[in-house]
Amino acid sequence: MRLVIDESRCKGCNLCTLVCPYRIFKPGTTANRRGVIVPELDRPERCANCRLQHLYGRTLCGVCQMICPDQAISWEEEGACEPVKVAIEY
Amino acid sequence: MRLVIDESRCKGCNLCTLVCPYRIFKPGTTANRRGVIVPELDRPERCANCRLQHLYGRTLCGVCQMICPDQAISWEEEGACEPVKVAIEY
Amino acid sequence: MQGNTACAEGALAAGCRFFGGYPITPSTEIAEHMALKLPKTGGVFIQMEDEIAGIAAVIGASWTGARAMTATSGPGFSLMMENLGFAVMTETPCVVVNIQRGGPSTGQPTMAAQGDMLQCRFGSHGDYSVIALSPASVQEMYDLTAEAFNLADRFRIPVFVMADEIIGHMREKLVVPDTVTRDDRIPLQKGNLPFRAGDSLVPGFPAFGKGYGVHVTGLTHDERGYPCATSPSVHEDLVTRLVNKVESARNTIASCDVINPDAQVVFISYGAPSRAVEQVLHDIRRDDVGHLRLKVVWPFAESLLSRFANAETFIVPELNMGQIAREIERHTDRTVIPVPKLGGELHNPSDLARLLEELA
Amino acid sequence: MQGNTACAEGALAAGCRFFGGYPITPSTEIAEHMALKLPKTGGVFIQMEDEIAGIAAVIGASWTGARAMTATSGPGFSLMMENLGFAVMTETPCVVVNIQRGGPSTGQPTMAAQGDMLQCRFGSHGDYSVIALSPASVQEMYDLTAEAFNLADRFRIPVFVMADEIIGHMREKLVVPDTVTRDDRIPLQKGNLPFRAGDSLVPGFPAFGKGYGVHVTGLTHDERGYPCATSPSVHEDLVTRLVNKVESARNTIASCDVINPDAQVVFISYGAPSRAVEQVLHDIRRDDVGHLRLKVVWPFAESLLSRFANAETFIVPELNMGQIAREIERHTDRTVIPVPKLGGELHNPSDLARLLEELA
Amino acid sequence: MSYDEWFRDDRLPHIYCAGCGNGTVINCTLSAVDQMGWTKDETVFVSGIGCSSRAPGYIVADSLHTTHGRAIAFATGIKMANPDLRVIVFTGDGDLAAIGGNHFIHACRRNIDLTVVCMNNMIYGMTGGQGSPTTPQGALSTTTPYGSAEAAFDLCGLAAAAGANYVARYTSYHVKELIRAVRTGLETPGFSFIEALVQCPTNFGRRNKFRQVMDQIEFFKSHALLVQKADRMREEGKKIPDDMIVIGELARRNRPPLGVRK
Amino acid sequence: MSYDEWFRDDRLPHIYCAGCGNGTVINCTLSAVDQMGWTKDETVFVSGIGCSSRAPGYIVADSLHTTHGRAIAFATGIKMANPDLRVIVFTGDGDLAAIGGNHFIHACRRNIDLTVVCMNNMIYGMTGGQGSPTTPQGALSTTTPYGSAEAAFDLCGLAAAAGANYVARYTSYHVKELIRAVRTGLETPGFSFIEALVQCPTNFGRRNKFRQVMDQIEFFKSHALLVQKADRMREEGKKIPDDMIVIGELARRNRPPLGVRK
Amino acid sequence: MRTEIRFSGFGGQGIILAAVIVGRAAVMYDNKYAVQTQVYGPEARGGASMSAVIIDDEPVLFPKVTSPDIYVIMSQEGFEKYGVSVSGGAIMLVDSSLVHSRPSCRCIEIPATKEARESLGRDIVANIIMLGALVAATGVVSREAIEKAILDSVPRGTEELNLKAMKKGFELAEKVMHG
Amino acid sequence: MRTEIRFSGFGGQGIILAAVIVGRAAVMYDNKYAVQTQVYGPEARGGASMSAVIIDDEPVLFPKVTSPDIYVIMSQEGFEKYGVSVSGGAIMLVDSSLVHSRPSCRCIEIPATKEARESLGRDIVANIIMLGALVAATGVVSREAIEKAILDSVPRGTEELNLKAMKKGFELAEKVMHG
Ligand SMILES: Cc1ncc(C[n+]2csc(CCOP(=O)(O)OP(=O)(O)O)c2C)c(N)n1
Ligand SMILES: Cc1ncc(C[n+]2csc(CCOP(=O)(O)OP(=O)(O)O)c2C)c(N)n1
Ligand code: SF4
Ligand code: SF4
Ligand code: SF4
Ligand code: SF4
Ligand code: SF4
Ligand code: SF4
Ligand SMILES: [Mg+2]
Ligand SMILES: [Mg+2]
Repeated sequence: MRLVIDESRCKGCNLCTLVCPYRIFKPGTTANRRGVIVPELDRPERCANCRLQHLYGRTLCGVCQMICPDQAISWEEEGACEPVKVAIEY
Repeated sequence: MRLVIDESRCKGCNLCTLVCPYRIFKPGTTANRRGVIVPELDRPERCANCRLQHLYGRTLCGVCQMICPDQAISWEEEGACEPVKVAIEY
Repeated sequence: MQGNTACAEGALAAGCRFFGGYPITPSTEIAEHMALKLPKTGGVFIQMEDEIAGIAAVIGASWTGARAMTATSGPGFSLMMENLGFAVMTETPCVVVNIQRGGPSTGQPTMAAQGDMLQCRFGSHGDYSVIALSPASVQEMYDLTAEAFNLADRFRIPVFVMADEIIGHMREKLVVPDTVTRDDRIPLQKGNLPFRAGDSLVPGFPAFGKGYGVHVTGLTHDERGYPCATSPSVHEDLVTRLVNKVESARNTIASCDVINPDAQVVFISYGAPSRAVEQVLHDIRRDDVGHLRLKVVWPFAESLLSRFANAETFIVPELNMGQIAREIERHTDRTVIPVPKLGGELHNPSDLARLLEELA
Repeated sequence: MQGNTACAEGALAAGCRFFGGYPITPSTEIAEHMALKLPKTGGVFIQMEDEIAGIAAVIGASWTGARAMTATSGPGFSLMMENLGFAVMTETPCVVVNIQRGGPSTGQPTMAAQGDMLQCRFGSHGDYSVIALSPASVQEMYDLTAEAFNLADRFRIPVFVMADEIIGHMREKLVVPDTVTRDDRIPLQKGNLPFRAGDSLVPGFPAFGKGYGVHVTGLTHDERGYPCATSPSVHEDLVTRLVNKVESARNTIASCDVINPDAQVVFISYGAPSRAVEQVLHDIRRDDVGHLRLKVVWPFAESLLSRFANAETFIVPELNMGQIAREIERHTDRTVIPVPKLGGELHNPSDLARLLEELA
Repeated sequence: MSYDEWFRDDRLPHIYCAGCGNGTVINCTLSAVDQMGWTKDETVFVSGIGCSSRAPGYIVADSLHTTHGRAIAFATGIKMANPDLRVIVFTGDGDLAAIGGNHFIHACRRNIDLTVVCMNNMIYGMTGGQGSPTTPQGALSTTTPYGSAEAAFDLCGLAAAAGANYVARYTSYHVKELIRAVRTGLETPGFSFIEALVQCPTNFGRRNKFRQVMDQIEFFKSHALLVQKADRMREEGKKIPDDMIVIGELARRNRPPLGVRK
Repeated sequence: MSYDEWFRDDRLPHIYCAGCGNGTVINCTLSAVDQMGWTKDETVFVSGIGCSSRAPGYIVADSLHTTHGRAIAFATGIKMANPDLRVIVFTGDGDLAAIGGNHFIHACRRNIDLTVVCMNNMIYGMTGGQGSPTTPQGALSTTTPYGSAEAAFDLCGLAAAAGANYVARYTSYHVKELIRAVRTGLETPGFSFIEALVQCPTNFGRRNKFRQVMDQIEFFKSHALLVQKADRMREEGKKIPDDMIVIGELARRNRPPLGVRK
Repeated sequence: MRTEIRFSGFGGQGIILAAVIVGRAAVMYDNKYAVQTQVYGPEARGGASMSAVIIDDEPVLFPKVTSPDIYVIMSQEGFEKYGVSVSGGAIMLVDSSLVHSRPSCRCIEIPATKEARESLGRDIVANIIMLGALVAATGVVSREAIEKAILDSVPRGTEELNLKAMKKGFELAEKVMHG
Repeated sequence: MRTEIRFSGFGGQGIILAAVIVGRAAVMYDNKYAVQTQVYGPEARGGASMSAVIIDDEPVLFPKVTSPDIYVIMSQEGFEKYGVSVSGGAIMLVDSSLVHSRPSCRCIEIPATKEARESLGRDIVANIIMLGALVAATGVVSREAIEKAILDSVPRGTEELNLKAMKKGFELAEKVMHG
């Protein structure tokens, strides 16, 4: 699975940056053509769901998706991620 | 003081007969011209208020007056009642 | 049978399966009768916390596909105005009975009036049209209430049964017909847009729970039902259609009795005062005096006036200050004589007869 | 200054000391401005739980003798209908501002309309009359709101300021007059019956807390104010007086601009569309085209029509489907051309000019 | 003024049915007002629509008999516009808790300085006996011909949860207690709510096994349970039978009030 | 159906401001509905008017976007007429508790089988930031320019006092808990009430010292107090600071419900 | 022939039921037309209640009673409010146990309440006695019709009592009429 | 002479304030007439916001903008929604940092947001830069008037910053106009 932010929906509130235990979302820097500064993804392959969805067959963690008020976060099929070592970054 | 029932107001509900500690009110027997059977008074001089109002300068007991839904019970001035011996009749 | 009971029976016969309401004199017997009978027909009676909730529940029930109604009188009717506009905007079929009493305000709760005839037409904000029936007998309380459901379903609109305390409370003979014709709402064809209408101007009905996934809103909406509240043209098209679906059908919706079409002097009446006029006509037996008795008051079909080709004068006795007379004045250049009556009593036939004499 | 702010300022200048209301687009700025300013003038602003409570609180406040008002738009206005009837029946002075938006129902919350003009006249149950003003500029939002309080006090009646989103939201120059004329309610003379009226048909006002011991009820009441809900004559007398105190004064209440009284073609307008008509007249500079601009819409003074002795055609542009045009049709045998407009935009001056050309 | 001077002599007898409890509650309320020494020039009575709401029409003070359910909203306007006035609201269970429920809870929340006396007869009396939000589950009325299927409100619980400063319940049998409760309500700044259960022989009693006026009064007498006792029972884990009426002071606190006399 | 299939793709992005908490609550609610395995053919969403009440318009199921404050009354009609439908109400603090307060308490009393999700942003968002019945005392809004003088409702307390079977409160920060609470609400027969405190950066945050969206979320995070802990504190006689938000399940019981699926 | 009957008494006497029963008798069992109306309202509670019925061979057009042909008066207040303006040609039945005044028209005195209490043991059936008397004295509906209509309208278990009352009414009226 | 100006951008840019300030300048300090209007509604939130002002020497009769003489466009969406139908004779000022498209009429490019951020350190004053540019480029109101109106309208403490922004706008426009 691949984590994606739908640029046409994201309004740049940065709530995702607050909740991901892996700090995968970083505040973006430049506005898109709608004037929105979409967050950037930092090594999204670390995401629990990217790694484990295929194993459990359901959404794991998913906190970013749930809190995203704009339904902008989702995962695209692309096969399981390579296993990466992750550490929770508080 | 003299206890009176205003016949033009009384609707004959008999609540007064329920509450007087001296059982001064007795259910009446004949209808008046409005079709109402007004209670009868049994030795009203026994009434606490008749006896004691002059002493205390305020309404005493007064439960019958308060519960009478039709504002039909009141006291007329006529000087203090003769002191009579009373016993609460339950 | 009492008029109010007949009204409830008419609704039950028409298949009404939901009543949501709030008691108010002089309409309460309708609710009471529904409370008694609906549970036995598998229907639902619910007494809501007020009239606003009553009509809201009725509209909600209607979206499940049920025939639904409420009954009230002036003060409750006033409270329903906002949600009646919602019913118009969302094209929700429902029947609202108003047993009119003396207003304004609390007024005369137990006396008859026809003071809400313009309110039922104009009482909610914005432009719209509705259908209003006016029964003049216990029999018509039954018949017209049943018919109200058909009109509501056909036009997807609130239909009012605008009776009054006299007709609601009086008892007279009711002949219960063997069957009551049903003209149910047409379901939306799958694949069609839920608010796109064909020639009838009335779109098919997408009842909840049938997989339509329809969004229904009181905001100005496009044909998909989606809010679109800033487009002038979407609003204009929508509101124009909502009005036209009723107004353009006014001659087919119209229902009336016509007596002595060649008359020079014509009474126009609806509801209880019709009974006084009928008495006058019965007593005087003159064929130069006619009578147009409206069973449908709104939409007002002005073509009915031309059924009296020789009419010189229209006399309009109403239990109000001349509400329908105002409408008649718009459509004719003949003399219109309103005969307003306030206070709860019916026009006396002899007073109306005297008026005729004075005219002559 | 914004129209809504000017409205609030006009109220404050007229001595309004109580505002009870509930926010609704596009009227909210009035409440907001009152919330800011009233506490500073020793007045009271209270946001109630809904519009029903808003108008109720206003009526309550008025009975303490205070000048009181509320402001709303269509949906809130619909909810006020019952209590507005109560205000009429109890002869309670108060001012209700309606910044009209597109209806029916939630409709177009942010777009202009004049769809509630008949509702303000007929929206509550029963027969009654009211006064309704229609400002066409920010200046008039101030002036007419202030005047509304005078009319409310003089006639002891709810007075409506029926503006629209355009006038309410636009900003233009406001000249604040040095003083605002006050024409306060006349107190009841002690010893007089509280609901007995003299020639003016308006009884003196027995404010609460002054020892009158007055009973005020929305039931039909006698001149003492006591309920008397089954007497036809008491009801008839009361309601007739309530209507006549306004209707018989309609020519003195009337206020309008008359341009080119000799014209053959006459525009009749009120509120925002007046601005389009003024533009047309400014652009075409023809003296055979006249303009009657109503500042007072209700009571409708039909005598104003006869100020245009040569009029052959009345053109009535409204932001609705022809609500006041209906009223005009009742009173004239000249051609009446309604120019309805729905959707929130003003009539385009060039469209009106084209209409004139087509007529010629 | 003395107690009986508060009545409008020229309007008595009132329209209530024989044995109706409303009259008793008027007596108790006026007695409390009289005890406060308030004058008719400063006291205003407000009501909605219903038998109960006819009460102000029998009182000599200024009074506003409003629309169904809205009494408290009107009273709020009066009190806010002139906090010097003493404002008392008479209402019924239908008026207060059916159509008027929202104004009720909001006035509690605002804790506005009103005293609201509710004559709860558990029925719509005026309109002929339809179920109300306080009609007990299972009870008969013209709109619950098969017994009410809905739960009844605990009006006092609602008032307390919504924020009222003073809340008490008694019945028309408990006249002395009722006077005291109303009086405490009048004394308390902020919102005071006094619920008085009353008999409606015509429309409630008759349909619900209280054949005589007295039967319902006897019921009130025998089924009243003082709140202190009820609390003790609850603590002891005892169940309070459904048909008991918990009476007494149910809330008394000192939250900041709105609209008090300066 | 899977979670994201519940959205009306063709209507997104929605009209909410950047960072508005309403979107989060929609996510959590749909997630709970999806967990229940309900289909769009049996599920109906109802709402009133307000930003929050726009929610149903973004969901593929049948939905009724009604008049301000009346959602629950409409929903009552739907549910009573067809108890087979699953009916969920989205509402705001103004819609539910200001104009709609009466329908709210009556639905609780009837204990009708609805699940009501209230997005409480403590303000009227849609109309531009006027005070609501849940605006905290002292907070600024366009109609309380000097700080709100009125007390706020405890919506959950009100629901419980009025009779609801299930009552819970969380915030838009507590997404997992919120999903669980909504799910429990959906499972519970009778009336379920879930209050979700949400940030309204545009109209509440901005005026009340939450300059950024995150500030208010951080506040929710740091000021949430689990009900169990709050109870313990109360038992220990500790005062719970006024600005703490008590979260958790606040009532769960089994009173007889109305309108349940047969 | 249109016949207008007005009933009046105080609340609880069954004034409305009496009118309903007569109307029912006419429509259901005598194959006539009838309209029944009554006065509503809280004001009617304490004071006098009134109901009316119009019976006709043709459909009843105007549904309100304007000048009653027959009065049935069961209380003094009822007499004062609704019976005082009686026209000369009318007939009035009064419950002589409760009504003290007498009209200017022909008057039939029926001690209905007294008889109800004394011979039947229940005040409540006084109205049915009056009904019986009404039918016997005026023939507005047939005896069979009124009997059936009474049976339709009274609570189960009280049929016997009510028929007795009706017959008592027949008797009392006959006594007055024929001496 | 009637001049119609339309502003558009996204929410938060101060599009409405800009129009209000111009209107104020005209009415209060240039002794002209003006009417300011705007688009309301939740739909306007996410997307493009629009406001307008009409300035005239005589009273403004028709209050709505029908064919603007001047456009001030501050976002691409604003351009697409409100700027695309521009007539040939109009002038358009665009915030060239945010608007990619260009109109068919005369166009003045002002990098307002860029300048606001880079030289003034606050995005928020981009609208005031545009105002300055508007006045310098078109003279719809006088420089004194716009200065006073700006001072009337901005929060206390930000006067300095806003005047700087205004002057920056003057400069940028002059640069474009005169080379
Ligand atoms: C808007 C409106 N709806 C309904 C009514 C009819 N109505 C009058 S009183 C009443 C019920 C009153 O019940 P309650 O408040 O309990 O008073 P009670 O008569 O029992 O004392 C109703 C429904 C009305 N007057 N106005
Ligand atoms: C009868 C009526 N009154 C007022 C309004 C205006 N109005 C629309 S939304 C709203 C407030 C909504 O507040 P809330 O429910 O808290 O929703 P939010 O926008 O905060 O999510 C108001 C007052 C209306 N639409 N209808
Ligand atoms: S939470 Fe969603 S809308 Fe907000 S910044 Fe992240 S992706 Fe964008
Ligand atoms: S699902 Fe969890 S781990 Fe993955 S990006 Fe979202 S918050 Fe981070
Ligand atoms: S309580 Fe009053 S009304 Fe009742 S019987 Fe006694 S005196 Fe009469
Ligand atoms: S005052 Fe007391 S003692 Fe006297 S009669 Fe009344 S109840 Fe009896
Ligand atoms: S109906 Fe009930 S509440 Fe009303 S007056 Fe009669 S007994 Fe009292
Ligand atoms: S105004 Fe507030 S509640 Fe409404 S969408 Fe914006 S942030 Fe959300
Ligand atoms: Mg009651
Ligand atoms: Mg909110």
